[in-house]
Amino acid sequence: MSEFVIELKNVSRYFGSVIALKDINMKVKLGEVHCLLGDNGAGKSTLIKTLAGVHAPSEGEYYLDGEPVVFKSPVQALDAGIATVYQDLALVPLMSVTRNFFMGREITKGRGIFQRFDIEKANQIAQAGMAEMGIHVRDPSQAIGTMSGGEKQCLAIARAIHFGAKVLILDEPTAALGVKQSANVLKVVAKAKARGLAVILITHNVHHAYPIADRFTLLNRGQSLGSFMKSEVSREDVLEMMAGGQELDELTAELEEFSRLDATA
Amino acid sequence: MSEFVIELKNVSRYFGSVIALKDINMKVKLGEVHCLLGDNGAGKSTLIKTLAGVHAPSEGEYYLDGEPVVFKSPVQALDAGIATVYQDLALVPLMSVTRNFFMGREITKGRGIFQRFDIEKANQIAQAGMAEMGIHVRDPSQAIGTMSGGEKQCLAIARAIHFGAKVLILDEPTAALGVKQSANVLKVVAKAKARGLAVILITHNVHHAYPIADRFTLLNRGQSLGSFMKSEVSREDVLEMMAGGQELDELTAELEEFSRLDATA
Amino acid sequence: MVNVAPAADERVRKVSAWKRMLHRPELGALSGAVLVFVFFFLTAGDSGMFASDGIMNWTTVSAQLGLIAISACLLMIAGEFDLSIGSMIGFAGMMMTIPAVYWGWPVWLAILFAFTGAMFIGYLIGYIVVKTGLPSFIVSLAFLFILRGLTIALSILFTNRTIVSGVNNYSEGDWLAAAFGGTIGNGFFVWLADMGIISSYNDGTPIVTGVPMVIVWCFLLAVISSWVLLRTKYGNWIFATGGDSKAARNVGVPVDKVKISLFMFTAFTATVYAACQVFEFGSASADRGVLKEFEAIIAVVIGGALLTGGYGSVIGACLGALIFGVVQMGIFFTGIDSDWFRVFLGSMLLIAVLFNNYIRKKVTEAKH
Amino acid sequence: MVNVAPAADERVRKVSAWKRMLHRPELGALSGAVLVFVFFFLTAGDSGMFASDGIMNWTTVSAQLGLIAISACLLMIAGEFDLSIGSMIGFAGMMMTIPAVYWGWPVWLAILFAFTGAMFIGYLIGYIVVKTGLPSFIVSLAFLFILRGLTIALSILFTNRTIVSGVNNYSEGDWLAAAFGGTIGNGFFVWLADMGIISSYNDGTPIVTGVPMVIVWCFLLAVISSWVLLRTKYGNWIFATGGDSKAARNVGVPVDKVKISLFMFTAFTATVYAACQVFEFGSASADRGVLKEFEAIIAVVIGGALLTGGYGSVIGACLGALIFGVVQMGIFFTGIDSDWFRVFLGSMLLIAVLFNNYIRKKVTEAKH
Amino acid sequence: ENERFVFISHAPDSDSWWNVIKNAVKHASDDMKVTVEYRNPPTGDLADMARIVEQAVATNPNGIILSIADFDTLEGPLEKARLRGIPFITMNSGTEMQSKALGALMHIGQPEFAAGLGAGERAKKEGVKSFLCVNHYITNPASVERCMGFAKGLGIELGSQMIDAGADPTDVETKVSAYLRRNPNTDAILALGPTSAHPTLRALSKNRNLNDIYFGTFDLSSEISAAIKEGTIDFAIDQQPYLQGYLPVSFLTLYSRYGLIPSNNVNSGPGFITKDNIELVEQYAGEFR
Ligand SMILES: Nc1ncnc2c1ncn2[C@@H]1O[C@H](COP(=O)(O)OP(=O)(O)OP(=O)(O)O)[C@@H](O)[C@H]1O
Ligand SMILES: Nc1ncnc2c1ncn2[C@@H]1O[C@H](COP(=O)(O)OP(=O)(O)OP(=O)(O)O)[C@@H](O)[C@H]1O
Ligand SMILES: [Mg+2]
Ligand SMILES: [Mg+2]
Repeated sequence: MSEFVIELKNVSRYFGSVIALKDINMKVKLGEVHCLLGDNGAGKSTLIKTLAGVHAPSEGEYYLDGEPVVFKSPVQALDAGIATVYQDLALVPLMSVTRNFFMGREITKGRGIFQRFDIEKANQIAQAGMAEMGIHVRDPSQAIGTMSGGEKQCLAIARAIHFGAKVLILDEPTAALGVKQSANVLKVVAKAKARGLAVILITHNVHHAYPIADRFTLLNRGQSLGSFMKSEVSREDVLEMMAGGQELDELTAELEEFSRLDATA
Repeated sequence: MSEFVIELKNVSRYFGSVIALKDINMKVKLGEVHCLLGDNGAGKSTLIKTLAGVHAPSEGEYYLDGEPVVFKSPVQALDAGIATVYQDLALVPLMSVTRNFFMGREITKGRGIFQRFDIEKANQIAQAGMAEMGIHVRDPSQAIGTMSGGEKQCLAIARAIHFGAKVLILDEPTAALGVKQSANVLKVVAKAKARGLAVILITHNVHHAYPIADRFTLLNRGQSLGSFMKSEVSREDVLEMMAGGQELDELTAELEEFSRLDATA
Repeated sequence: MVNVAPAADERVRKVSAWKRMLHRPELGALSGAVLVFVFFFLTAGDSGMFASDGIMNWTTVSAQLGLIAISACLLMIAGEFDLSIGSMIGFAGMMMTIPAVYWGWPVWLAILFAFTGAMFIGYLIGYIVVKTGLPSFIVSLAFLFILRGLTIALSILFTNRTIVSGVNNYSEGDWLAAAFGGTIGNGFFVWLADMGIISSYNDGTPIVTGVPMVIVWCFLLAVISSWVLLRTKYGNWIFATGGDSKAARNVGVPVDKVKISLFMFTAFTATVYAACQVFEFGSASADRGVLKEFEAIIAVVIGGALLTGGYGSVIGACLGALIFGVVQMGIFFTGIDSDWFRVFLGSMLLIAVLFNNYIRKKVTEAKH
Repeated sequence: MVNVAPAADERVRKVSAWKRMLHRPELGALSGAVLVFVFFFLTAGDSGMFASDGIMNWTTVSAQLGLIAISACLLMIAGEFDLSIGSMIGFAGMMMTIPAVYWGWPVWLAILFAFTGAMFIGYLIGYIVVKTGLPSFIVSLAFLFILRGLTIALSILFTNRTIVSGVNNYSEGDWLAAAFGGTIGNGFFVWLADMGIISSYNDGTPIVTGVPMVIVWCFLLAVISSWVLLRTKYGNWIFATGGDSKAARNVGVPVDKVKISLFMFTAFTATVYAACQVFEFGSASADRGVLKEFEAIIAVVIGGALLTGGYGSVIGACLGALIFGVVQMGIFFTGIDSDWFRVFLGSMLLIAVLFNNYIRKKVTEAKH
Repeated sequence: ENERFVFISHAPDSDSWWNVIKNAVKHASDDMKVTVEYRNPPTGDLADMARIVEQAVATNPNGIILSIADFDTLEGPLEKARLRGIPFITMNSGTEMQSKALGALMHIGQPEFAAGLGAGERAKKEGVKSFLCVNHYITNPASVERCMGFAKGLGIELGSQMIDAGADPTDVETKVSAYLRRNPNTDAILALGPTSAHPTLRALSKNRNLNDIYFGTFDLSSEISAAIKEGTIDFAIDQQPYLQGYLPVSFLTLYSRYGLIPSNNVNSGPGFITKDNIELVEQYAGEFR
C-alpha cells in the first residue's frame, strides 16, 4: 500500500471550451486534513467531483492506494470508501430528512421478500446525527425542501460522516452554518482525522481552515500553485493564498476604511 | 414620512404545524446597515422573505414608509424599491448570465412592436457588474447552471445592487464567496449605505457583520431577542449572539483544543 | 453522542391528527372520489348503479385501469413516462393468442411467452432511455408506434386477420388462464343471493356470480406496490430517482437499474391487463388498449402524483382510476344524452381535481 | 466601475465556430432532418416525392403540424402543456362553420368569432392552471374531453350531423377566408411551369398552382415567434418561467401573465390550423385534429426542447415537425406495405432522435 | 401488365373490419398481376386522408381506388387526379351522386344512411319502439349516419339512444350494461361492427336478456355468424366488403388495359344476413366476409 491514499497526476478537466482544471498534481494521506484553497471559480469543486467519480478526468491519472482507478460513477467511489458532501449537497427536496439521510444506503430489517427499510431506527440515527451537528430536528419526516439552508447542510455532512469509510470530502461544509454548527462540524472533522480518515476540506474561512488543516493545496484559475505543510506556512500566508495570492494589502486597507467610516458614523 | 422605512409589528409566520416566526418587531432605517443574527433555522430567511413579499405574514402588520402594506407577490415589493438576494439566489440554471441578470427587468431598444431586449448593452452591464464583485466572466452567454457556487452568488448580488432602489436585502451574501469577493461585497454594501439605502444583511461571519453593521437584531428559534445599536455591543457580544447566546465558552474551549491537538500532531 | 431532541418543541403548533392525515397525497384524491360518489348517489342512486351488478360494473372498469395506473404511478414517481403501455396491451394479447391458437402451444406456455416478451421489450425501452439520456416520453412514444404496428403487421402475417378469436376453446381448464380470465368467490355470491342480500335471476343464480380476476390482480398489485414504495429500500430509491436523479446518483442510488426495472414492471402490468381481457373475452385484437396509456397517466395525476417525479402514491393512483372509472360509467346510469358524454367526463374530471385541490389547500394552508 | 474582463482568457480552449454552432438546440434536430432526407432520397428518390407536387405534399403536412408545434414549443419552454390543441382544432372549425353555414353569418365574422371564442377558452385554461396551481397536463386534458365533446354534441344539436360541408359556397370571395384557404405565388408557379422548371398538366396549368396559406402562416409564425423568444423581454420571461418559476416570480417576472398568454397563443394557432383546413377542404368535422396535440409535442421534443421546461427552440420545433411530416408522408412514397406503417414511423422517429442525440454528444463532449 | 394502383380507405388502422377488404385487394392484385398499395390515415382523420390522396396523385399511379368519407374534403385532391388523367373508382361509403360529381369511373359500395334506414325499417316490422345504438367510433361521421338512418327507419328521434362506447371491449361491455340497467325497456340494439357487437353480446348474455332484445349489427365475424345461428343476433347487415376490395381492382385493371368499364354502379350492400341464409357465409367470415 502506498503512503498516500489518493494521488492525482497531471489531471485536467475540460467542459467544451472551458478549461476548469489543468495539470493538477495532488496527494492525500490518511489521518490528515487536506485543505483546498482558492478563489471562486478556481476549480475546487470540479477537482473534488473528479475525486468523487462524478466527472472523469479529461486527461491524467488518478491513483487510489497506489492503483490507477477510473470511476465510472459516484457509486464506485462510494464503494471504495470515498464519501463526499457536495457544494450543492445532493439532497432530494421532496423527500424527508430520514429518507435523504439513508438514500442509497438504507438499513433494513426482516429477511427475504419481507426485508424492509427500518424507518424507526433510521429516524433515530438521522436525528442523532443531526443533533451532533447542533440541529434539533422537529420531525424526521419533514421534507428537506422546507428546511433552512444550514439545516440542509448539516444533514448532508452528518450523512457523509455516518457513511464515510476512508476518505471524507467536504465542499464548503460550513458555508451556510451558524457559529455553533460550524464549530460542531470542525469538531467532527477532527474526530474523523483522529479515527485515521483522510479528510479533504474546502473552505473560504481562514478561521476554519487554519486550526484544523495539516496540508494546504492552492488552486488558482484551474491550476495548482503547489501544496504546503502547515509547518511551512503561517495563518497570514494562508489568508493571502485564499485571496488568490494578490491584492490582499489593498483589500485589508479597504476593510479598515470601513471600520473608520463606521466609527465616524 | 416615518423615520423608519420598514417596520414590523408582531409579525408571525406559520407553515402548517411549524412556527417559523413568532411576534417579531423590527425597524429598519434608511442609510443604515441592519444585521440579522441567529442560529441555523432561527427564522432569518423566513423573516426576509416576508419583507420581500414572498410570504405574507400569518399575523401582524408590515409598514412601509409608515403605511401598512400587504404584498401579494415579490413584484410588488420590487416595485416598491425592495431588492432581495435570496439564500437560494433565485437564478434559473438553464439561462445565461446576462439573461439571469436582467430577468424581469429587461432593458430594451427599439420602439413599438420592434422593441427588443438590448443584448449587447445587457452583456456589458452584467459583465461590469460581476467584475465589480471580482468575478471575470468568460462569456456572458454561459449557462448559470455550469458556474461555480461563488460565481452564482456574485451574480445574484450584482443584480440586486443594480436594481436596488431603497432597501437592499442580502441573505448570507458571502456564504460561498472567497476572501476577495467577500471584501468586494462588503465594499458594495458600504457604498449602498453611503448612497442612503437601507441594507438588511444576514451573515454567520462576525468578521463580516461587525465592521459594517449599525444595528443588530437577534433571532432565536423563531423569536426576536431584541435589537441593539452597534454602540451598545462589542464584537464579542455579537459573536455570542451569533452562537445563539449560549454555550459559547464551551465552544471556544473546544476550538482551542483543536489548535492544541494540532500543535502536538 | 448527543441526546435526541426532546419530543416537545415550542416551534411546533398543535395540528389535529385529522388535518395531518389530509396532508398525504392520496387523501386529496379521496375527497375527489367522495365528491364523485355523492354526485352519483344523488343523480343516479335509483338507477341500479349501486346494486350489486352495477357496482361490479364500474369496479371492473376501474380495476382494469388501476392495474396499469399502479405501474405508471411508480414510473412517474421515478421521473419517467411510458407511453407504450396501451400498445403493449395489444401486443401482449397477440403474443399469447397466436401461439396458443395457431401454433398449438399449451396456453400456459403462451402466457409465459407473452410475459417474457413484454418484459424484454420493457427492458429494452428502459435501457435505451437510461443509456442515451433521451426523454422517456419520446423513446416510449416511438415504441407506441412500433408495438402497435407490429401487432397489426404480425397478426396479419400469421393469421391474416387483426382479430383472433376462439381462444376459449384452448384455454378451458388451463390453470394459468384461469388466473386471469376466471372469477373467484362464486360460492360466496351464491350464499349472498340465498340470503337475499343481492338479487338473483329467476332461475336462482345470483346476478353477480363472482369477482373477476382483474379486480383481484389490481388489489394485490396495489397492496404490494404500495408496501414496496413506502416501506422498502427499493421504494426509497424510486423516490430519490424521481426527486433528483443527479443527487441520487451522487449518493449511490442505482438510478439506472431502478428505471429499467420500472419499465419492465409497466410491461408486466400491461400484460396482466391483456391476459385478463383475452381470457375474459376469448379474443385478442390489434386495437386493444388504444389510448390506455393516457388514461393511466390521468389516473396517476388525479391521484396526486407530480408529473415531474419524486412525489406520488399508489393508493392515490388507484383512487384516481376509481374516479375515472366511476365518472366514465356513471354517465350511462344517469341517462344523460350520450352526445354529451365527453363534455361530462371532462367536466367531472376537472371538478374532481379542483375540489381535491381546494380541500388540500384548505387543510394545509398555503405553503406559499 | 472596474474594467470588463479581457477578451483573451487562458481558461478558455479554442473550439471551432462550427462545433459551437452545433451546440444550439435546433442544430441537433437539423442533423436528424438531414438523415431523414438522405434516407428518402435513396429509397424514394424516383417516386415523385421530390417532384414539385410531392414536395408541396409533405411541406403542407409539415407546415400544418409546425403551426401548432410552434405554440406548443413556447408553452413547453414556459413549463406547461396544452393537451387540448387537437380538440380545439375540431371545436374552432365548428365555431366558424356553423355560424357561416347555418346561421347565415358573413364568413369573416364567423372566423373572427371562432378566434375570439378559441382564445377565450385558451384564457380560461390558463387562468385555471395559474390560479389553482394544478398541473396543466390535467387541466388541459379535461378540456381535451370537454371540447371534443362539445364539438360532437353542439354539431349534432345545431346541424344534426357531425360533419358540416359546403362551406366553400359561402366563403367564395370572402377576404378573410382567402387568408386561410387560398394559395399565393400563383403567377410565379405559372412562370416556373412556362420555363419548364416544374411540370404541368396537359391543359398547361402548372402541376402546383401556388403555395397554400398554411405554409405561409407557419413560416410567418415561426419567424415571429423565434424573434420574440430570442430577442425580446417577453422571450426572456418565457425562458425564466419555465426554467424556475419560483425564482422568476421572486425577481418580478409576471409568470402568470406569461402562461395565460401562451395558452391563448396555442388556442390561436389551433384556430389558424382549423381555418386553413376548413377553407381548403370546405368542411368541418367532429374528428378533426384527433391526437394532433401529441404530434405537436413529439415535434417539439424532437426539436430539442426539454419536457421539464426552460429550454428549447422554435426553429427546432419546426424542424421536428418537418421530420415527422416527411417520415409520415415519405413512407407512402416508398411504397412499403401499409401494415408496417407504424413500425416504420416509430423506428424512423427513434433513429432520428438517437442520431440527433449522438451527434450532439459527439460535438459537445459529455457534460456529465 | 404490372400496373400500379393506390387503394385509400378512411379507416384508422386499428379497424379490424377493413381486413377483409385488404385481403380482397391482395387476392385481386395477385390475380390481375398488378401492384396495389393500401393506405389509410392512421388516426382516421379525414383531412389526413385528403393529404394521402394528394400524395398518391403525386406518385402518378395508373389508378386510384378510394372511399368517399367526406365529399368536400376529397374534392380538391381528386381534381388534381382528374387533371393528371388518373382514373379512379370510389367504394364503400358515399353516394352514387357524389361519386359522379367527383368524376369517378364508378361507385361500388353501400350508402351508410340507407343501410341504417333499411335496418330500421326491418326492425319496425318487429315492433321495435326504442333502441340502443352502440357507436364505437363516434368521431367518424359515417358511423353517426348509420344510427340516424336506423332511427329514421323506426320513425323515431335518435336522441340519447346512441352511446359513445369507445373501442376497448371492457368499456363497451360495461357501458352497454349500464345503459340497459338504466333503460330496461330498450327493445333493440344496433351495433356498428364486430368491435361493438362482440362485447355487447357478452353484456347481454351476462344480463340474461339475450333473447328478449332485437339485436342487429353491421358486418360479420365468426362470433357474429355463430350468434346469428343461435338466434341471439337477429340480423347482420352485410355489405360484402370482399367485393368492395376485389371489384375495383379488377375493374381498374380491365379499364387501364382494355378500356373496359361497367356502365352502372355496383351496390355491394346492404344485404341482410339472418338465420336463414347464414350457412353460406359462416365459413368465410372474417377473411372473405
Ligand atoms: N459543466 C460545466 N460546464 C462549463 N463550465 C463549468 C462546468 N462546471 C464548472 N465550470 C466552470 O469551471 C470553473 C470552476 O468551477 P468550480 O465549481 O470548480 O469552482 P470552485 O473553485 O468550486 O468555486 P467556488 O468557490 O465558487 O465554489 C468555473 O469557472 C465554472 O464556470
Ligand atoms: N415552507 C416551510 N414549511 C415548513 N417549515 C418551514 C418552511 N420554511 C421554513 N421552515 C422552517 O422554519 C425554520 C426557519 O427557517 P429559515 O429558513 O427562516 O431559517 P434561517 O434562520 O434562515 O436559517 P439558516 O441560517 O440555516 O439559513 C426552519 O426550521 C425551517 O425548517
Ligand atoms: Mg465550489
Ligand atoms: Mg436562511
